[in-house]
Amino acid sequence: MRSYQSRAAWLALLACGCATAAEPLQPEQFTVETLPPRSPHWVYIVDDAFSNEIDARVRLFDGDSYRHLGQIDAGFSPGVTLSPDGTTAAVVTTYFARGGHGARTDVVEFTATATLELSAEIVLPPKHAQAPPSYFNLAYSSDGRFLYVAYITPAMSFGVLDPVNRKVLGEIDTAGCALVIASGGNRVSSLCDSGRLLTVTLDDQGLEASRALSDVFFDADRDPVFVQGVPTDTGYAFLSFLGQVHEVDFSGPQPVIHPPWSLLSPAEQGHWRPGGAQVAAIHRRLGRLYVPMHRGGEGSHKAGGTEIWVFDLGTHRRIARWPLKPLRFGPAIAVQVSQDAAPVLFAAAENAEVAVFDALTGRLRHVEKHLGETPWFFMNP
Amino acid sequence: MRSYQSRAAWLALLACGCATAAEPLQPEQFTVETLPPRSPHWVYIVDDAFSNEIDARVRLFDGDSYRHLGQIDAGFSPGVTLSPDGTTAAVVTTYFARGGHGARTDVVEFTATATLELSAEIVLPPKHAQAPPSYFNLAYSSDGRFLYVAYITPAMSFGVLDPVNRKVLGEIDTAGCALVIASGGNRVSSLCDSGRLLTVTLDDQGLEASRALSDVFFDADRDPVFVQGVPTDTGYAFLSFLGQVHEVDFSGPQPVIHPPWSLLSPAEQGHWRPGGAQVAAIHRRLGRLYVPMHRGGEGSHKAGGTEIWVFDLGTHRRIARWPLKPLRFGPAIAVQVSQDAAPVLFAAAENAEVAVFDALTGRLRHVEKHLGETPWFFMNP
Amino acid sequence: MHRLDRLFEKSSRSLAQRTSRRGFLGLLGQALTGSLLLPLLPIDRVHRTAAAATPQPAGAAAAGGATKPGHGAAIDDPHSCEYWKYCAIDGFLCSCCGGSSHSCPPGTAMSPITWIGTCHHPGDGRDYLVSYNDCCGKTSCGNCECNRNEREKPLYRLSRNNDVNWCMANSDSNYHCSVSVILGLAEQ
Amino acid sequence: MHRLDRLFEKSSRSLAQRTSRRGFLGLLGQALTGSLLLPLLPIDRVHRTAAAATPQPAGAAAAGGATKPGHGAAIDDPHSCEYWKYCAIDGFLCSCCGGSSHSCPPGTAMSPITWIGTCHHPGDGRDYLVSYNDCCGKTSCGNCECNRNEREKPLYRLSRNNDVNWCMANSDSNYHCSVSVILGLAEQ
Repeated sequence: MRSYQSRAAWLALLACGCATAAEPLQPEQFTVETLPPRSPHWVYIVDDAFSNEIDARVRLFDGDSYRHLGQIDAGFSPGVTLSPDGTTAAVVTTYFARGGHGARTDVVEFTATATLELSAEIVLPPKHAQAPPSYFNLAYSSDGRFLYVAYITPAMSFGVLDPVNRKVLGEIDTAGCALVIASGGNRVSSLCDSGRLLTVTLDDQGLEASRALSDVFFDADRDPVFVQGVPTDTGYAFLSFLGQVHEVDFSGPQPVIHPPWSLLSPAEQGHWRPGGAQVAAIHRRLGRLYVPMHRGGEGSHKAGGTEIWVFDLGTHRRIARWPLKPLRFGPAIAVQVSQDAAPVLFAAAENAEVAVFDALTGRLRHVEKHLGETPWFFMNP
Repeated sequence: MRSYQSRAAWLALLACGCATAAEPLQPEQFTVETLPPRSPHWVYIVDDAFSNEIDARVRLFDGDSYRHLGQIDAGFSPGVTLSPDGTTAAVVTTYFARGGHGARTDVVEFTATATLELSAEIVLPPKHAQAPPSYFNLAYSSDGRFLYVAYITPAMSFGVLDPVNRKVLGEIDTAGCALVIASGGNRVSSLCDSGRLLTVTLDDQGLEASRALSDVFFDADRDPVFVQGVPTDTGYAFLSFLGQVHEVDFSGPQPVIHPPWSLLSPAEQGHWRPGGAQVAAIHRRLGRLYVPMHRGGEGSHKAGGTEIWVFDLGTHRRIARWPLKPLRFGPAIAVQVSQDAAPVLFAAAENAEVAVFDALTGRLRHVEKHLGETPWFFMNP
Repeated sequence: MHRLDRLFEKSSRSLAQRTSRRGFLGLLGQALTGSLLLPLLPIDRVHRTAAAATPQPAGAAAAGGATKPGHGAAIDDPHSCEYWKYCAIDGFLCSCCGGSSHSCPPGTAMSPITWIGTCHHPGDGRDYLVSYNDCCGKTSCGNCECNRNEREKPLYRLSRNNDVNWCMANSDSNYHCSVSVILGLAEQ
Repeated sequence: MHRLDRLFEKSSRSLAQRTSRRGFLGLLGQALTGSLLLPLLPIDRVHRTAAAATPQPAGAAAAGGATKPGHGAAIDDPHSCEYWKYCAIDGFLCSCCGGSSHSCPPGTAMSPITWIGTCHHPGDGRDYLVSYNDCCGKTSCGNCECNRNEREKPLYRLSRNNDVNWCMANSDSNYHCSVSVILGLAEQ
């Protein structure tokens, strides 16, 4: 980095008190930056840029240096995912022929994560679910052979894509069940209003081979689950509005739903709730669950957390409670945790501040002001 | 407005202390709002939305009610103008095939000012000048027959369009002179680095009939003029960085350049300067010139004014000086004045606040917070 | 109107898959009675959620423009996020964008599909069924962002969800702002 | 490189209309000496403006991200708007967008055309000729907005103007952020 060389040169000059140095600065060579090897402390931040919603973007941010590393354009109301091998970021989005108006084109764009260069696109039927970011708007099969896109027209279905040969293979109706929860090489589950999971199994051509409904595991009237599932070792955990945790094992041919447990003691029930846009994060190896919690009631399920509560996934016991107000941060509407042995916890506030914590101790390391405009979703590299 | 009816109903209820009214509220009928007859106190605000530059828009704002009346999409780095009869707003802009990237399409879009509905478009060569808004990025001939678009590729030229038949008629090279200052039915002048005006006269087909250069009237090295000319009765006034006022009469076959006069007394020279994005406004009938002024030096020509100075165009005397800091507003980077007998002065600050003043007394009437993101240019209706 | 017809057909078909025909037609009839220009409602199970409303907007977020949370008369001010009818709105208030609480700004188009809320009107103590429609076809208004979620449900109950772009099926489908339209009294 | 060739041709032609060939080739030679990957410079009259610089950034505007105006070491901090090389920059600092003071962020492309400034380096008391290039092909970075205008000129002197989109001639011509590249010592 030449800038550091020149800084050193200047400091040397200041030290000697010379008015004019013997050697002038050399001409600089213009370059395009390359990314360093990826770090577990990087994070992809989906910034919906809600006040300029056609101009969403994914920001790559380093939780150690607190520097922006780069950006991927993301159009209008995008879904974002990474390929299983981490080499490709896929964005499903909508573009209008004339910026903020005109004919709609839906497209999946592929960007090489090593260079942040666009590599390919697949044009879709204009059906992609224009909904807030989650893991389930767009998802790869575990072998990277299929890419699934959630559709809402408002009828619900999903598209099956071949990302290697850049083709749309087909569309599968989900009978009113929402989003794409990918598992294995050929399974897609969706969340149903009936409180069940619909699981469609595909054949080798990406066509429907079979479908099955799970048992009812939540009640959409009394205590709906957030669609923002959180990756676990074997599947996803779904939190409910009232603080139940439904862990679902997606590693077998059909999802296995574990008995729910509660984030709340009997005394806390009815007072504290989870909420926000990305409602929890899990460190899979440590078995720790991080949840922004707030005092609220009916209708507060998108309110951010005034505290972050930390749970042990094995014992279901709360092991820490980190109030954010004393740190002059928050409420926290989105959280993510890195998956390494010295993990950092990222949290976003409604005012677009992003905090970086030591995920083991809760110590606040840094607050980045204005990390985009509406940072609603974090993804690990 | 049903909302006022329901407010009245509720107030009546509160007054009588009833818990439940006899008659429930009636179902509402969904409508699309129509604009009231236009008011001289309306203003079109060009909001470049610089942090989301593909999403610029023109906001229509009422300087009496302080309400937003509507919006026109404006794409990337737009030029905006109104047809001579006021019925049409024209926007020249760039759209990219994929939101923030992809193939560039330049287009002029026409919107009916009475309904704010798009009525037509003309696709251009991808050459429109992607520069800050001014009166000279896009301009109609006085009879509305031609529409001129400033081109920069970086070679400078302009396009001649037929807005009635929606065609591009041709392109005229301006030999390094910039922008389109329209006058009469068939003349386009441009500002040259040599300190002259180039004036191209068109024939009936919109082709070049002749061209002429004016005398030198400014020195681009020592004291360049801002390209943000201000409409006068007979043409435009161009302010210079150091505060000279060059009034140019464009009503004849060739521009007539009046001897310059100074905004500054000898004691003020070298201390105070005009600056900003829209550097002055003129009330044509009253002959008043409003200029945001700041204390600055080399490089401060885009700094906003900490005071607004008011001049009499007939006597060239300063008749008022309105400091903005005591009003907790500013610095002002753009100004406009309505052209009626009870005029209001609009001023925009860098933080996107817009102030509305009584243009006769300087009394602050209102400050609108967050009027868009980067309100850089005001146009009267 | 061809497009509306097609939409209606599509909505009807997809709804038939997951709700009783009676529920859908019942609501449709109710809405038709109340409104001449009727938003099409891909709604099921609205009868379930007509419970008593909590008047305070828990977790309401407000930003920009004329929105003044905490203002005394805010609950009766259509330019405020706390206006009673906005109990499940999410987006920019059209009343701050050139429209009103129930009319779209000039040059935009109403979304024929919509989500539904039930709001308590403190003025008369009644609960009203409210249709939240998006106004479409211009880029984001950006004024008076307001996010309230009383009885709002996740995406899998789409008719009660305010997260999705309800302009999705318009020919010009960009989202500009949101309105609230009284459909009638909520069933008690 | 075909596009670069065409641009070069176009620039040469348009420049020939308004500046002496000697001036242009002189600068070109100077720049070629200093830099392997050379931005194409549609510049005239640079020799006129190599006057002594005023070190304080009059009228500098700074917003967002890591920009900290008024910071003591800011004049030597490439993440600050007050960095000495940024004396005529207008836009988002690429150093806050994944690039550095003189390199574009990953996945963007340099603009081959550019504007030129002359900045005083307080470290050695010398004036340097600086090329401000835009990085292109992604949507606005939005971080560290910085607007400084020492010796900046209006649009009719394009080679010294920082208002125009210098990505205009790129195949992917959206503006992302701006860099500053030392070309060499300014002629005294």
